[in-house]
Parts: sequence; C-alpha cells; structure tokens
Amino acid sequence: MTDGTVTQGETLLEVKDLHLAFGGVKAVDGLSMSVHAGEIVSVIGPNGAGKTSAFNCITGFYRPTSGSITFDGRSIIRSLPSTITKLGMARTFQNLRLFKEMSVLDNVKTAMHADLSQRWFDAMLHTPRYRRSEAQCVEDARGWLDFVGFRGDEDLYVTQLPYGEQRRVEIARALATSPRLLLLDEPAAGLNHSEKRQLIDLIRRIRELGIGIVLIEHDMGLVMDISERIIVLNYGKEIADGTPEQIKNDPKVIEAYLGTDEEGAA
Amino acid sequence: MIALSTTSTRSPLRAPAPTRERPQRRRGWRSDEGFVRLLGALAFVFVLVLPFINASPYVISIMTSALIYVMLALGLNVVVGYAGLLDLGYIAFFAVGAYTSGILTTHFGWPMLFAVPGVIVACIVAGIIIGGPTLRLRSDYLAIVTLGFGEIIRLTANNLEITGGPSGIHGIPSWSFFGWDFADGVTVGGIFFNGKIVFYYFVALIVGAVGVVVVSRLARGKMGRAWKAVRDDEDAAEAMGINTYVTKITAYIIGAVWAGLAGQLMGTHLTAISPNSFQFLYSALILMAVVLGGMGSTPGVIIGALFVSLAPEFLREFSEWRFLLFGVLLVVTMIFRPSGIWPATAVLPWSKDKHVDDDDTDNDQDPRVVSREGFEKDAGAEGAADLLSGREGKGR
Amino acid sequence: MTSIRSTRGWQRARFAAVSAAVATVLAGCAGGVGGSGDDASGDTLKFGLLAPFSGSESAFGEYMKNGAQMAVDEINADGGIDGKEIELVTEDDACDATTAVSAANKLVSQGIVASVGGYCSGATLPTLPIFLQAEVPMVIPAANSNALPESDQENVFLINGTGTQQAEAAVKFAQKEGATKVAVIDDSTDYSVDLADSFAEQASEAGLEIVEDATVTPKEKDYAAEANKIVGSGADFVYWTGYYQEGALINRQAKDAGYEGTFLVGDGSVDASFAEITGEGYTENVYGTFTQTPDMLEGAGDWIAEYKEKFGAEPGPYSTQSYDAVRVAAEAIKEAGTTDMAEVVDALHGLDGFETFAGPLTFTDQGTREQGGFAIVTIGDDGTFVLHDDLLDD
Amino acid sequence: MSQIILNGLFVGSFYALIALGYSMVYGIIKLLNFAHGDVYMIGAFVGFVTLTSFGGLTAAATVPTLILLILVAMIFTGLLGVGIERVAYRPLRTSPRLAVLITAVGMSFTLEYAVRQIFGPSPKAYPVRLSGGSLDLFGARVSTAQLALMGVAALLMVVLAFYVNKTREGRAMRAIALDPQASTLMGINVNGVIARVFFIGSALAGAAGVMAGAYYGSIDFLMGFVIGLKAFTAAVIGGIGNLYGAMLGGLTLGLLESFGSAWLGGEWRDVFSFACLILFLSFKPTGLLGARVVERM
Repeated sequence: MTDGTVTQGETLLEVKDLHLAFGGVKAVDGLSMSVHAGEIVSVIGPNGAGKTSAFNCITGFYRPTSGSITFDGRSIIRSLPSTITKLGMARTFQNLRLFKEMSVLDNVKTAMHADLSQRWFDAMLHTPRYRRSEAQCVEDARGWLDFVGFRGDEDLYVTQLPYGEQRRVEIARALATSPRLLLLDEPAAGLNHSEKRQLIDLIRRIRELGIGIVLIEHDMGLVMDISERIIVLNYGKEIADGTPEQIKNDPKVIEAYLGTDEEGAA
Repeated sequence: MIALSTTSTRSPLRAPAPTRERPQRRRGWRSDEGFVRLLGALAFVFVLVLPFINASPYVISIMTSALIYVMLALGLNVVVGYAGLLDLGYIAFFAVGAYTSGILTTHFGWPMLFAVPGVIVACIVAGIIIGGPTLRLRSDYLAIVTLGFGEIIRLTANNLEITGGPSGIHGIPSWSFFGWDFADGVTVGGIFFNGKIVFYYFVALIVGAVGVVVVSRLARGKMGRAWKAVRDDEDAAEAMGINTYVTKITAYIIGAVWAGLAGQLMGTHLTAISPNSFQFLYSALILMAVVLGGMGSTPGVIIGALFVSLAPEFLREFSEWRFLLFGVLLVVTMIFRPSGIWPATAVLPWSKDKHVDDDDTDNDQDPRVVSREGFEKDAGAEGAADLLSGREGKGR
Repeated sequence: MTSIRSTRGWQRARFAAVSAAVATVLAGCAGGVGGSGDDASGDTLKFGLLAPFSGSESAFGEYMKNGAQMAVDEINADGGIDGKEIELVTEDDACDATTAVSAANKLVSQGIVASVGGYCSGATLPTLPIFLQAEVPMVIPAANSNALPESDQENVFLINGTGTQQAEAAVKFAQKEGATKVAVIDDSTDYSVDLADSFAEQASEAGLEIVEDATVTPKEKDYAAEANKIVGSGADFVYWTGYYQEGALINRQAKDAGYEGTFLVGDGSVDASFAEITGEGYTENVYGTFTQTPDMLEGAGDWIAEYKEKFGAEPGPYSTQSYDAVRVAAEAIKEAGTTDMAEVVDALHGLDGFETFAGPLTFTDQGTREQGGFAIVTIGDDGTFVLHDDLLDD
Repeated sequence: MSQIILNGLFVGSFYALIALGYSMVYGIIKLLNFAHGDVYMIGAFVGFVTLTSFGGLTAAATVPTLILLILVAMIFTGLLGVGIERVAYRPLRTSPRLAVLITAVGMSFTLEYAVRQIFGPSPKAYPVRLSGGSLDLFGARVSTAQLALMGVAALLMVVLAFYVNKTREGRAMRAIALDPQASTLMGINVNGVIARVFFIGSALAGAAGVMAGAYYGSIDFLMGFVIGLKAFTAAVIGGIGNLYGAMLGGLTLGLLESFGSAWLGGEWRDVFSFACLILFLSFKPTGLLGARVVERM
C-alpha cells in the first residue's frame, strides 16, 4: 500500500551510550544501536541481558540514567510514552497487556486515539463529525484486525479469546497507532508451531507496509528466519551486530550464550 | 547518519480496508443496547408520571433526593468506574458546588442561574488542586488524598464565617428565569404544579435524561475509550498514544463539575446546607452505590444509587443497620461479584447465543473462534435465575 | 461497544411510550398533582419528632425520643387531648440537611399536627419552610441556634434557652467568682459557637477580659494545644460551650497542664459522663450552666425512676426538654381546641408560666423563652451534676 | 515552645505506632489498609471489655493492669488483623488495585459499625486511668503518665526494629517487600509472612488503642477514622514502606500539628495536617526516608 514511501537505509532510531540503573543494578550499561526504516532487526541476548529494559527506555517507560535516544532525528529521551507513540513508534508488551474489560474492537479503536479528530462535545452531542470519525475508526480497526488475520468475534471481550488470538489483537492494536517503527517484545512466546509460522508471515507483511520492526525474541529459529540484522546484548551492552549469518558464527555471541545458561529455542 | 525527516512527522500509513463481511449486529429492543434504552425509557416515563400518581411532599422530596443521588453516582462512576480512580472524598465537590452557589446567591445576591458558571469554575479549580499533584502518583495515593480533601472542605466550611460556620447557609433561593420563579409554581392544562414539583421535574429531566445520556455518550466516544484504557492498563494506554495524566485529570474534573452541579441543585432543593451533610459517610455511600450497582455500568449505577438513597426510607429498621450492612456488602461484592449487580459487561440471556462466524475448523491453521455460549459455560458462574451475567469470567 | 447504530426506531418508540403514559395519567390521577391532599383526620393526634438516630449524633436521638414518649404516655393516661390520644411519630434526620428534609416531608405526609423535634440546628433549619407550608407548629426542644428565631417564622418555638440567656448566667457566675481573665472555648458546632460568641460579647461588656477565644475540632482526643493556651493566657475562668465528650478531656488536660481556675461548662456538657470521662481528682472547680434538671426538682426522682423503668437507661441530654416540648404542644392544642396552626400559635404565645423542668415558661414574640431559667450546677459526690447556685439572689 | 514540642512528640508517638502498621503492610503487599485505624479503635474497645468484665482489674494497681491490658489487646487485634487479611484481602491478592482498596474501605466500615451496633454510638468512659504527678522538663510540663506511654511506644518500636532487622522472619519480610516472586522461589512462605506482618502491625495499633483509652479516658466507635488518616499522613511524610520513616513521620506530624494548632487555632489542626499530606505528595512523594524508586513516567 505504501511501498516506497520510506526508503530503506534512513536511520529511524538511534540509541547512544544508554545507561539505566535500578539502585545498584545496571540493567542497561552503555548500549548503542540504530534501526533503519523498513528493516527487521532482532535484539537477542540471555535472560537479564537488558533487552526489555532497553525497550522500556526507548519507548519512554523508563527514564534512562544517561545516554541519548533519537527517533526520526528528534531526541525523545524526556518524552512521555504517549508522545513517542504519536511520533510513530509503537510497541507490544512481553506479557500481554490488552485492555481486559474492553471488546476486541474497542481495544483496537483505542489505539487510534491520537488520530481521531472528535472532541468531547462531539461525543456528547453526537455531531456529524463524531459519527464520521467513529465510522472511520471502526472501519480502520476492522481493517487492521483483518490484516493481522483475526477471524473471531470482534465484540467479544479480549479475555475470552485464546492466547494466540490475543497476541494478534495486540499487534493489530499497535499497528492502529500508525507507527513507522514497531517494537515487538517476545511476540512468539506461548504460540504453537503453526501460529509462529503465521506470525512470521505477519511480520513480513507489516514490513511490506514500510514499517520498521524491532523484535525481542528467544526463539532462535524465528529470529534467524526473518531478521535482516541481529543485535546481541549481554549485561546491558551490545556485544555483536550483524546479519544472522555473522551472528551465528560470532565467537562473542557463542560465549555469551554458552558462558551463561544455555538459551535455546523456546 | 540521521536523515532529518520532512515536514510531517506523522506517517502516511493508512489502515488497510476490511477484507471480510461482518455479520449484522442485532438491532431493535432485543439488542443489548436497545434493551437498556427501552428500560431507561420506561424508567424515565415512570419518573415523569410519578407526581400524577402520588404527589405528597414526602414522595416528591425523597424522589428528588434520589435523583440527585443518581446524578452524584453517575459522576463518581466516571471517576471510579470508567477511569478507575478511587475518589473517597467525592462529596467534597458536592460541597464545593453547594457552598459556592449558596454564597453567591445569599451573600452576593446573584440569581441562581448566574451561579452555575461560578460553581463550574470552583469545581475545576478544586479538581486541579487535588488531582494535579496526586494523579501523577500511584492510584492509591489519590484515594487517601481525596479522603483528606473531603475532611478539609468540611472542616473549612465549618470554620469559616462566609460559609455560615457550623449552621451553614440557609435561605438559598430557588431558580428563577426572567422573573418567573420555581417557587411560584406553574399551571399547565388546568393542573397546578407547585414549586417543589416543578423543581422535581426540572431535576428529573436534567438528571435522568441529560445526565445519563451525556455520561454514556462520553463513555462511548474517544474520551471514554481512553478512560477505560487507563483503568485497565495504564502503561498500555500510554503506549497507545494516550496521555494518561491528562486523561485521568479530565475524568476527575468532569466528575468534580458534575458533583458541583448536583450540589447546587441540592442546595436549592433543601434551601439550606450545613457542613454535617458533607461527612465522609456520604462519600462512602455514593461509592457504595457505584460499586454495588456495577462500576462502569450506567444502569447498574442508577440502580445502586436508588437502592442506597431509597432503601433507608422504606426499611425503618434498615436505617440503623445500613452502614454495617453496606460495609459487609462492599467486601462481599468485591470478593464474589466485583462487577456489581448489573455489570458493565452484561449481556442479555438471548444475546448469549448470538451467532459467530462459523468458518472455524479444527485445523490449527485457522485461528480458533470461541463462541459466547462456550465461554459462558466455561465461566459457569450464574444460575438460571440470573437474568444478567457478566460476559467476562474474571474475578469470580 | 458498537459505535454505529440507528436511533430512529428507538426515538419513535420513546415518543409513543411517553404519549401513552401521559394519556393514562391525565385520565385519572387520584393522589397525584391534581388530586386531593393528605388525609390528616383520624382518632389520634400525631406529634412528629425529628432527631438524629443514625450518624455521629445518634446518641441524642434516643434520649429525645424517650423523653417525648414519657410525656405522650402521661398525657394519654390522663385521657389525651379532648379524648384524642397522642401518637408520637419519630423520624431520623441524621443531623443532615438532606435526610432531615425528606424526613420532615414524611412526617408532614403522615399528617402530624405538631413537630416536637429538632436537635441539630443545621438539620432543623431546612425543615422550617416545610413545616410552615404544611401549617404545622414547631416546638423545638434542643436546637437553639439564633438562626432559628431569626427566620421570622411564626410557627417556631424554642423550648431550650437561647445562647444569649445561658451566656448571661455564665457571665453572672464569673463575676460572682471574682474572675478577671476569662477564656472561652467552643467545639465548632453551631450551638456551641453561638453560646461562645454571646458569652464573649456579654463578658467584655461586663468588664471581664477575654484572654482566649478558641475553637477545637470535636471528636478528637488530644486537646493539649488548647490546654496550653489556657494556661499560657493566664485565665482564671474557662467557659466551655461544647459537649461533654470533649469538655471532659479538655478539663482534664488543662488541669494536667497546670490550670487551677474555674472550669464552667455549657448545658451540652452537663451529663454524668462528664465526671466519668474527666476522671477522679479532676472534678474540682467544675461548674455548669444548666436549666433545672429533674434531679434538682421536687418529685423529679420519680420521673427519673419511671424513665429508667420504661427504657432501661438513664435519661440524657434533652430528655427533659423533649418531654416538655410534647407537653407544651399538647397544652397549646388543648387551649386552642383545634389543630389549626394560627390558633395553636396564638395559644402558645398565650402560655404564661407553664411549668417545665427549666422553670416557668412564657414565650417571647420571637418564640424563645422569656426567662432562660439557667442555674449553676456542680459535680456532686456520685459524679452527677447537682444544683450549686440558682443565681436568683440578685 | 518546649511545651509545644513535647505535646507534639507525645501525640506523634501514637501516630508513629499506628503508622508502622500502615507502612509495614504497604511495604509488603502495596495495600492501603484503610481498616487499620479501626483496628486501633478495636484495641481500645478490647481493653474496655476486658476491664468491665473483670471488675477486679480496675481495683488492682494501675501500671501492671495497663500492661496486661495492652498485651490482651495486642493479641486480640493481632489476630483480628490476620483474620481481616485472610478473609478480605487474600482472595483479592491478584485482583486490580481498585478492588482491594474498595474492600479495605468496606472492611473499615464493617468494623466501625459493628462496634457501633454492639456498644452504641455514645462515647464510653475508660474504667482505668493513668494519672500521677507531673514534672518539669526543659520548661515544659509533662505528666508521668505521658512519659510512661512514650516509653512504652519507644520500647515497642525498638523491639520491632530488632525483629525486622535481626531475625530470620524479619529478613523474610524484607525479602518479600523487595521482590515477592523471587521470595516465593527462594522458598519463603509468602502467605505466612504477610499474615505475620498483619499480626504485628495490628497488634501495635491495638496497643496504641489501649494507651489512648487509658490516657484520654473516652473511646468511641469513630475514634480510629481521623487517627487512621493521620497515621497514613505520617507514613507518607516519613516515606511509606520504611519502618524508620513511619516512626520519624509520626513524630514529625505530631510536631507539625502541635505548631499548626498553636499558630492557627485548634479548629484548623486537621485541615493543616491534611494540607501537609497533599503538599508532601506534591513535592516529595517518597517522603523523608523513602527509597528512591525508579523514575517512571
């Protein structure tokens, strides 16, 4: 649909010398990395390597101790997560974080918050603007649900869905914020084999929309399959950055994994 | 290196068009929404014709109070039920409204109508003072700060000269428009309606119709979704581009203004107000109305408010025991039925079997579809006697 | 959860429903707006009593109800009013304006011929217009805020002396005691503030120096700050105008802090519990301004015994006033020979020296007592207040 | 001046005792136990019932009677606290925060009005009184009873500090406060420890209740409401979740209040302390000693 609007190679996200400490524990310790528009990058590393902490810093949920983060040329180090989302960066959560007491459709509609032009008095008076924007919102939400392959009843409450479906809804919800960069935190966790294959397909289709993707994942098969580039973290630092082929053979990576507990495919 | 973006930072990304047909939603009175509307209309008509059935001052008076309770409960529902903020000093805003209008009309001789903006401004200011700092913190701080705020307002009203000290303000005038006063009453079609009954109609119409419609419309729009998102998961809401702080403070202030207007109505209804009417007990009563009725559920909250305000009138013995009973009910409700009498997630019995796309196969390739029926059986919560049931299994 | 919906059908349905309902109603409305009013006639005369039976002031409701019931039983035993028995109807006002208004309306709907209740002024004030509109005379036993007589309603009568009268007695006593520096403390309730203000005004007119005028928050336990202020101000006379719960604590804490002067309390504190709470060794120099209590009057012992027998408890504050309120109202109705408000009000004004616990009663034009009948009481050996000085000698 | 300070410290030591329970419970399960102030009230009533049912105690020497009473009340309220946790809070351990808070409010109501139904609404005079001479201390007048009560409060706090810092159970509490999941993995019986925290916190409140009853001489069913709010304020001022913070916060609030009512008048005392709460939350939400949590936005 939007092929070609973003040229591959443009740097979208740039992280420099990021530090984050909880009390005395250094969760992120001098991380630098960059992500280009429209690429699929995986961030891997042993448990506790600081992957999710780094995600949380980038998306504004943690305020880093020091370092710089720029998105699309803008520093977002002090920005609220909501501001960062509005700039075009969306995320999913490691443990599903859907709005439990809202329907599937409403979950996705909620993500269009920033894009809706309606004001509170529109909703109160049911102005034509309200009706228009709600209709558009429903249309778009349905579009995203169909895009991620959701086939269930969109009026159900999300907790009534099987786990794999909830994952889909969460991705649809993230897409509905119209991001240019999508951060997926362990999207394959808890999925069965066929669901994982569908996920790979979905991630590729998302990339085709011109959206860059950063992936935290433990499933090496999946990572090696779709990543164009892999960044390896250990002890809060980047220890390697390269193509899947390069990473597979990087001695530092092997050491990091073998030196600690073996971390294989889930 | 960094390629600076062009003028717009927004992505031109557009949502793909839906690729499949949706089944038609059920319409008419048998649909979930339609049924509630029908019920609401019946209730509205009942309230409208009540004075023709029984117009004793007592009935009119308790119904007027009950309607003001409904208004308060609807407002608190925005704060607690939709935005998930526990406000234990809600009555304070009621007091702010009552006192602001009382002072403006008795000390400064303003007409009641002109006091409305004054009440709104006072409540917004109070809401910002309390909500401003605390809504940035964990939600439990808000609970205790609002509790303290409730006491501050009551004690301040009790100590100040302008609020009439402990005996409060009396002689609060009625509403008047262009020389005609509510107290004068009105004759329509040969039937004389006295001031109290006119007031009752005024309050009933404002509260019943406008209140319910406005709150439920807001709840269904963009702002309402943001409230519920913040309530369900604050972090996820932020990640959706919702400024949770602004969202929370909006809900808080809307609740505050609403309570203030209810306070103004109450002031004119009673003609006198005193600090004793704004004790913590009353904040707790309204909270009970919301919790027992069903947080986030407009019909539930109305039922809860009617129960809380009218039950002591009908059961003399009950009034003695009610606070103990309410306390126990709060605990029991939260443990066994946190969604209240009429849950926000309620579906009608005949909606449960609503058909779902049946393109599901047992094949793993296709996402599985769970029918509502199946789910309800899983949840297995309600007996046949239960007309309404929570759609959701959580918490039982 | 849906966002697009059709409302047309629903609007049609609503319109139809409303028209149908209106038609039904207009067809026949019995007790409604167009119908007849309340049916007040019956074999009994109903007296309504509003008092707090729930909430923080609920202790007083019971005392008032029992006192009133005593009078009702007595009058009924004597044949009632012109052969009609009195029936006491009580309602809870919870000391809250909202509850009081609906309770007053409820009483009115039940056809009461007189109101003999009213404890919290804040809850009594909003009921005034309701009773006036329903043409019910009010004989208020406890509430005595100056705002009540100032409402200029002809149907309002106060059994309890006003703050002005009580303050007069207090000032007289202070002068007798030879006090020069006086402190006055109230508990921020309406009656207490009224009394304290009157006292401060009259005391300075009488040439006493007000060295401390403080207000405390009721229902707390620690009043050390006020105790220190009393001692620090060098006062030799303290007048506490609130209730015994706090008064007893303040008395004790003031004495702990080194206060040695007179501690005078208002009628709200004159209660046997005062001595109990303030504790042994702290009852010296404690006096109260009070209308005569049952135990101070001849034959009152019987009254107390009867009360105890009937209700299994001691009479408390405002039991006697409520008892008197019923008797006063009954007397006025008997005199008037009708329950018509104007005539009963005339009869009330016509009362001259009607015997009450607080002495002979005559109403002023404003409906307050002509003589407050306040005396000075002090704590006796058994912890109850006994007469100390009737202040009648000058 | 010194009198104001002394009064503040005296009241503050009550706040501190109650604030400890708030703070411990909050530290371990992040719950604002609204019913905590009412546990204090129940403590006072337990002492009252014990005294009235064993009339002989009143006649006996005051100080041993009082200590016995405190112990009885501590055991009763401690068990009550455990019961409350078991019945009302444990079933909701995984529920949304709002549900638990509402339950806590309900619990508070239940306790208050159950006592009201049993004992009636009017205040009860305490049958045993602490009295005795008074002495001068830095120009302030202080009664021996006040000194004794401050001594008891200090002793209880020292014992508590020792228990939390030096014993195995104390370590388990601190571990759970830091990371409940890891603690479970480490084999700590989380439910057991939480019950113990409720026992200790409630017992301290119960002790404070008896002390207040004996010193001030009157108790009523709502006496726990305001003091519960104050104790919470104290816990916040000190830094909620921190034991020393609760103690410090209690004393600080006592002093603030004492000066506040000296300057503004007693009727503004509560307004003043709640305003302090709001100010603290606005400008220093972590309190005087609170640990700096990771800054989140």
